[in-house]
Amino acid sequence: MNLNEALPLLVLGSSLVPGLIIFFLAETRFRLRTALNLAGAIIKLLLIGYMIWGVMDNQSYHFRHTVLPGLDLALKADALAILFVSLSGALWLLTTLYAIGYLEDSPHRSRFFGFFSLCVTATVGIAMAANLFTFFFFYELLTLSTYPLIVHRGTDVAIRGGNTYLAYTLTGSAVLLTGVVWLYDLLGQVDFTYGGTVASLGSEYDGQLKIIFVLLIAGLGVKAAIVPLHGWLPQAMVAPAPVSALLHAVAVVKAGAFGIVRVVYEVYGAEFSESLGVLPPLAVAAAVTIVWGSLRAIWQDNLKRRLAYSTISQISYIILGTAMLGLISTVGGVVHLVHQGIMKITLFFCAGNYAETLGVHKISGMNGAGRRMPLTSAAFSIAALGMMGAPLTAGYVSKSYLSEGAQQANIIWAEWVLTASGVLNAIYFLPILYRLWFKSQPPAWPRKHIQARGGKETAWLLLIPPLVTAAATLAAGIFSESNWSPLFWVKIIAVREYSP
Amino acid sequence: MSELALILAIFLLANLLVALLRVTRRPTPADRMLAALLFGTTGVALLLLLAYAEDAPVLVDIALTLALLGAVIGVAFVQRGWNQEREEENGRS
Amino acid sequence: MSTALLFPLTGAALFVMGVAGLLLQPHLLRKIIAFNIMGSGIFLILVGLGQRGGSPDPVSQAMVLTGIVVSVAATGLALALARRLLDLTGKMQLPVPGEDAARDGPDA
Amino acid sequence: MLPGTDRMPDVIPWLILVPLVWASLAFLRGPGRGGRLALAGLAVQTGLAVKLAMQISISGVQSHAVGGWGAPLGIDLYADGLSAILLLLTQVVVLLLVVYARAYFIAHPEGVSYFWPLTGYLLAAMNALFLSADIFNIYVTLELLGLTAVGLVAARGGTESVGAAMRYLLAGLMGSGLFLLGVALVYGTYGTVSIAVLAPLIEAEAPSAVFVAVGAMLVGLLLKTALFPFHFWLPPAHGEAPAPVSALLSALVVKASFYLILRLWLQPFAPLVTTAAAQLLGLLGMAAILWGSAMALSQTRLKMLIAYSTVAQIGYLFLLFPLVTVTSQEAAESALQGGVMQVVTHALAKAAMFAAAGTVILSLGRDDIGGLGGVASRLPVSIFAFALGGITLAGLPPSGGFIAKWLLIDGALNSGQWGWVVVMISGGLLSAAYVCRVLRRAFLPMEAGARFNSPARALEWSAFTLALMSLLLGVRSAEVLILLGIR
Amino acid sequence: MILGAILWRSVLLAMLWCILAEGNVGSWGVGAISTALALAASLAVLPVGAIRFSPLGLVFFLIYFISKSFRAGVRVALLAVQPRLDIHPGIETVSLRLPNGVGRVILINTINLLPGTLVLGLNASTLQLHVLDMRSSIEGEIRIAEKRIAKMLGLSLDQS
Amino acid sequence: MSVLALDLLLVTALLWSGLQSLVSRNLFRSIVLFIVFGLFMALAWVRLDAPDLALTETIIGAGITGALLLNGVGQWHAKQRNKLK
Amino acid sequence: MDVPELLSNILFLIGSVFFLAGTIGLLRFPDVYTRLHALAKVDNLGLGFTVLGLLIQAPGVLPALKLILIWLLALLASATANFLIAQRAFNRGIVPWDASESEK
Repeated sequence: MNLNEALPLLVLGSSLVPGLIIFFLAETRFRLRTALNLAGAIIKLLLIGYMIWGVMDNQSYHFRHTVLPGLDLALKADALAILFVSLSGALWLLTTLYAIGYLEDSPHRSRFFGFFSLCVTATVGIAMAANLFTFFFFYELLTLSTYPLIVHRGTDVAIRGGNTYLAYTLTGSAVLLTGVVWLYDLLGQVDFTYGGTVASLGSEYDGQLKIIFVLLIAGLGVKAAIVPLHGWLPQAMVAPAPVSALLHAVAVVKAGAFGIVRVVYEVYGAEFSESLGVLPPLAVAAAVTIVWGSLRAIWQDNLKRRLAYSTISQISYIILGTAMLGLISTVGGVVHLVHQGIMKITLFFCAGNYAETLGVHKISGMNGAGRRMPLTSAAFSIAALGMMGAPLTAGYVSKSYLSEGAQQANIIWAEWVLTASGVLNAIYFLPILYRLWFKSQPPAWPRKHIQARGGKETAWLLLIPPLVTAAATLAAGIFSESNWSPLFWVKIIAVREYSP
Repeated sequence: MSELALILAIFLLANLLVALLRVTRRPTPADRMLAALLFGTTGVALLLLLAYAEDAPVLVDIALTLALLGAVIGVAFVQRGWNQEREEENGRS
Repeated sequence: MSTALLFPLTGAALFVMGVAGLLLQPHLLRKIIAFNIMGSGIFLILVGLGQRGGSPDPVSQAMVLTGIVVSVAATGLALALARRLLDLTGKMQLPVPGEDAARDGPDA
Repeated sequence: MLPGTDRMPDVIPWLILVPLVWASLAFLRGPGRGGRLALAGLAVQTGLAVKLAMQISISGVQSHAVGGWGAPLGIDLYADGLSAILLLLTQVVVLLLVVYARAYFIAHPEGVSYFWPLTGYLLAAMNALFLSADIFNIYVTLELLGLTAVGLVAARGGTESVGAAMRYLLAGLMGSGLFLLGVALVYGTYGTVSIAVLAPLIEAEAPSAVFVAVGAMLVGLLLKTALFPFHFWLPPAHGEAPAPVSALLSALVVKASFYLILRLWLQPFAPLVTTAAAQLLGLLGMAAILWGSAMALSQTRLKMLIAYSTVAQIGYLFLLFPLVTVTSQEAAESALQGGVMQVVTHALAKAAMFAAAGTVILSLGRDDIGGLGGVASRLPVSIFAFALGGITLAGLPPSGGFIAKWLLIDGALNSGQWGWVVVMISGGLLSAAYVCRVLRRAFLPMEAGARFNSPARALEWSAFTLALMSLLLGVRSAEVLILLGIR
Repeated sequence: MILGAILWRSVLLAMLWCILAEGNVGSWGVGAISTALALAASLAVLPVGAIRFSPLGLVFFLIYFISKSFRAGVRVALLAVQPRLDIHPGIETVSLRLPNGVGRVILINTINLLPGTLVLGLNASTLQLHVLDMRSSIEGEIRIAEKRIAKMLGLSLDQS
Repeated sequence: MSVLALDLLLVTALLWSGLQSLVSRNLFRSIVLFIVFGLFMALAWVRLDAPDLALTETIIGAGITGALLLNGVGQWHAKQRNKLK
Repeated sequence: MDVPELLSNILFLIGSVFFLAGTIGLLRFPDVYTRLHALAKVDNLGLGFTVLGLLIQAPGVLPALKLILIWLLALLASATANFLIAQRAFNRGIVPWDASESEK
């Protein structure tokens, strides 16, 4: 096994191994646990960096293990995989830092960080999966490793939320599994390849392929929280803030969206999907989700709940972009995969800071928090503006590509949906910003969890991650045309998808 | 000619059956125990006749076993089994 | 009717009787008896069918010999358990789960 | 001379003799003794099973005539890939359970009684069953297996266990009686009991006695396997026994009769089986899944929940039959592989779950699911083992159960039987549901004033090893299936 | 003396085996073991010297026994097949003179085979009998039987 | 002809004793009849040219099983009596 | 048919007659004790005649002795069982049937 084969495994191992070790560490081994976590995250980033460099240099990284004849566990690092892997790697490091600060005194930290690492491993596996079987393998591993995180607090609400989560996701994956096995039955090994492999089957299979498509999308749609399969997401926000952050930005919902991207472009192929006539319904579903999620968000007073509904809406931007045939909409959709991640994780970090520092969980209690916690609130504001699609932010980039793509694909209603969603986003985010900055502080905050040290508004481990991601939000917007921006990378991917 | 022995064997079997039928129908457990006695003698005779009729000397051994067993079962019946409730024992035939 | 099928058919009848007894009789000793009758029925079928040609068949007889030994072992175990149950519950019946063990059954 | 060396290439009889020997030695040493003997014996047996598997994969099917006599009077032993898999599985599972049981009975000395010798005899019977080449020999081993299993269930001696053992015994006797009836009829028709000789003789236009025979054998084995309407004896027997015994029974003993159904269905009786019969078995399997899961969901006691889960999982195994009967070669092959994988992984997982449950009950001193709060933090390894077992039952990756489910679904799709796909999928979800019921209680905080004893490490880790094996089988199942291909 | 008795018994038992095996030479291995076991059992049950066995007495006893039992059989058979059931059963108590032991067992068995008598119970010195026909005397018969048995086993009768 | 008659009679005896031992309302009678059944089985083995089986059946089937059953019923009766007291 | 065979057939017949009588007695006699009389005496005699009939045909001395042994054994068995049953019945208080009583 040469290095090129081993690299995907090493990337997986960099989070898996620390995770497994952490499981069996005593609660009190705080330093060792932290060191392992950070070392794993940093090694992962370094390996990813090496891979990016290699991919640009036209190196290919493949790993293949035959489980059964005709059933391989295969990993590869192509451009799309790298995009998602780097997102998860980077955000894992930040979230780990954040979680260390966040969970300083809570019980069962070994368990938490163990599953946290497993969760990242699964996400990375999903990103690098080279065929549908591998994808499904890690997709389920993700489900299993996130469940203990959601129920981590052990309260009744947490456990109910966890059960709802499991009920939804397991049902979804059962449906997905049916589709996957069916496709394997028709095609043999279903590798992800540019332009897709399904088209070769011939037209007599069109009927079956449509059904399989529905099964696959329905299965993936549960995690991607497409209405009406989204019920678990608002309930799962009972998890600790770092978990919500990871769940909403990188791991679970993204895995679903990423899967849809893979299925549409690299299993069915964009053109073939279009000719099969399955894309318009998907686009409609995405549109409905966008509007519905935004509408529901407006009525939520609990900050994390509002963010959760916002996630439902935002994820479907990716799906909408994927479902509209055309290079530009693809770019818009896929780049939103990254941009939404950065922005949403910022928002959740901030929400966690408000809750942990001030004891504020509700939007109605956030009056004047901007003056009490200026840095956090600044980060929050940047991310919120990005969500609304304000210029100079990452959100602006993705949304403009999406609406341009809708024009190009000549889907007028999609443009209306995007506009309407922008308005709705403003309706549910602007009041928060208003409360943060322009309302006066209450006489006392509900409670103080974390002592501010050295005159800072909160513990520095809680402060750095949102600031970094907020900066990234701005950077991705301002330097979108540079060679290092996600946009540039996504353009490469999109070109490959359309000219296999 | 062993035809007669065979017919007599059938006759004994019929005898045995009728006797058993009657004995096991009686209400007192003491009567039921007569079944063991019946087999101890009639069964042995039956087997001996069969041994002669079928020219199978092995059956003589079986008859021997049966005779031995008749004693053992008889004792076992009396020692172990016969502990019926009182009301059953007052009946006479 | 030929003699050849007489014993196998009897065996079948005994088997059916045994199965019925095993299922329907509540008393454990009766169940054990029923099991033995069921076994005897099968043995009759085995040997009866085995020598339909007329000559005795050592293979089937060897099998039945084994079978008899096995069924005595089973009977012994069943009786041991039945007696244990008798000691524990005062009855020789299968305890109904959840029922008070000390309650008198219909055979009391 | 050690068995298994080159000077003694024939390992088959030793697989039966070794457990017999150590069981008898353990018996002579009296109640409660023999744990160490068992451990040594099983180490040897595991070696023998590995050796046999290697011999089979190198030079094909192995056979052995006891005492040098051939059929019809002698006893022929025979091992192919399927038997090798099950032999290996049995030795490995029992080896770990022996480690578990030694620790368990230190904490629970009143339950040990004749556990060790009975386990040894049970193993001898089971190994002989897997190696038997004629249906009468199978009957004898089946009966002995049943009797020793009953002895194990009854060992604890309370009203519940003895009652459960009695029920189990009667069901088992009924089952083996029916099987023997089938043997008698088959012998009467064809004049042989050897599977190899029977196989070419049996044709689709067999006399009606043969159909009766096959029916009787099938029903008898179903009774012993505890498929849905015949499952009544299983939950009390498996739920009331001490944890190592429950694990042994649920993981292996029911599999023995399932193995027989599979073997007879595929080999000698294949020309006789009909699609209707296969569909019926499938439907019963479906009913078992639904009923077993529903009952598992409503249990209040941990071990009863796991026992009902066994009822459901047995149903899952029977979904195999519609897929291998009168379907394409490819579909049948895939389904068979899936079914065998399910047998193997379920055995490992269920042993792990019962073992973990035993540890939990030992530590808490109680058996109700409501009292499990705090276990997740007090016994992380056990709960982890339980959860990993649950993952296998639910057929989620990366477990071996996932591969099994994949193959079964593949077989179902390949033969165009969509309905069974739905059943399999729902079966997995239902298992997830009842496993989750336990886990969610385990994650709750500990009740105030609850008692807790720390268990021995061997208890926790042997269960964990079993669970881990069931999990890792998911990525290393090719080896198992290659072995299965040798017939 | 003791050795002689053991020898006698061994020979008898060996002969018994010989009868059972019908002279089959091949079975002598098993036969030797069985004989030894039976000898041990007989020594345990019936210690040497408890009785003085008289072969001539045995012959007389057998003749007596067979003739009596033949008569008994015929008589009861006749009673059974008579059109009118002519029986007058009742219970009678008879004193017993044989000492405790083998003798009594043989006596009881003999009485059971005598015409019209059946032992119901016995204690130290009396015997309770069920008699098929109360009209005939039974005590004389018992006395004769006792005498024969005593002679065969070399026992002395209690002269009370 | 007479062979058939013997067999028929034997079969009748088997069926009768088997059935009676199953349905008899009195447990003791059941066991007596079961032992009787075992002895008839021995006769049946004789008729089927299986003297080994006949021997085994008398010793094991009727003898040992019968003694075990009697032992069981004895204990049962003892228990019943204790209960009545 | 030669003489010994004829003789043994006659003896068989006599034996059977006794068996029949025993059965009749068993059916007709009024209580346990009287039935025991019938069984113990008549059937043993029947067996005796059967054995006698076989003795005539016996192939040698040893088989003949074996037959006698069987008869003695059967005799012993039935006498012992007879006694035990009667004793037990009497101890348990089963009152013998009385002709005078039943005539009233």
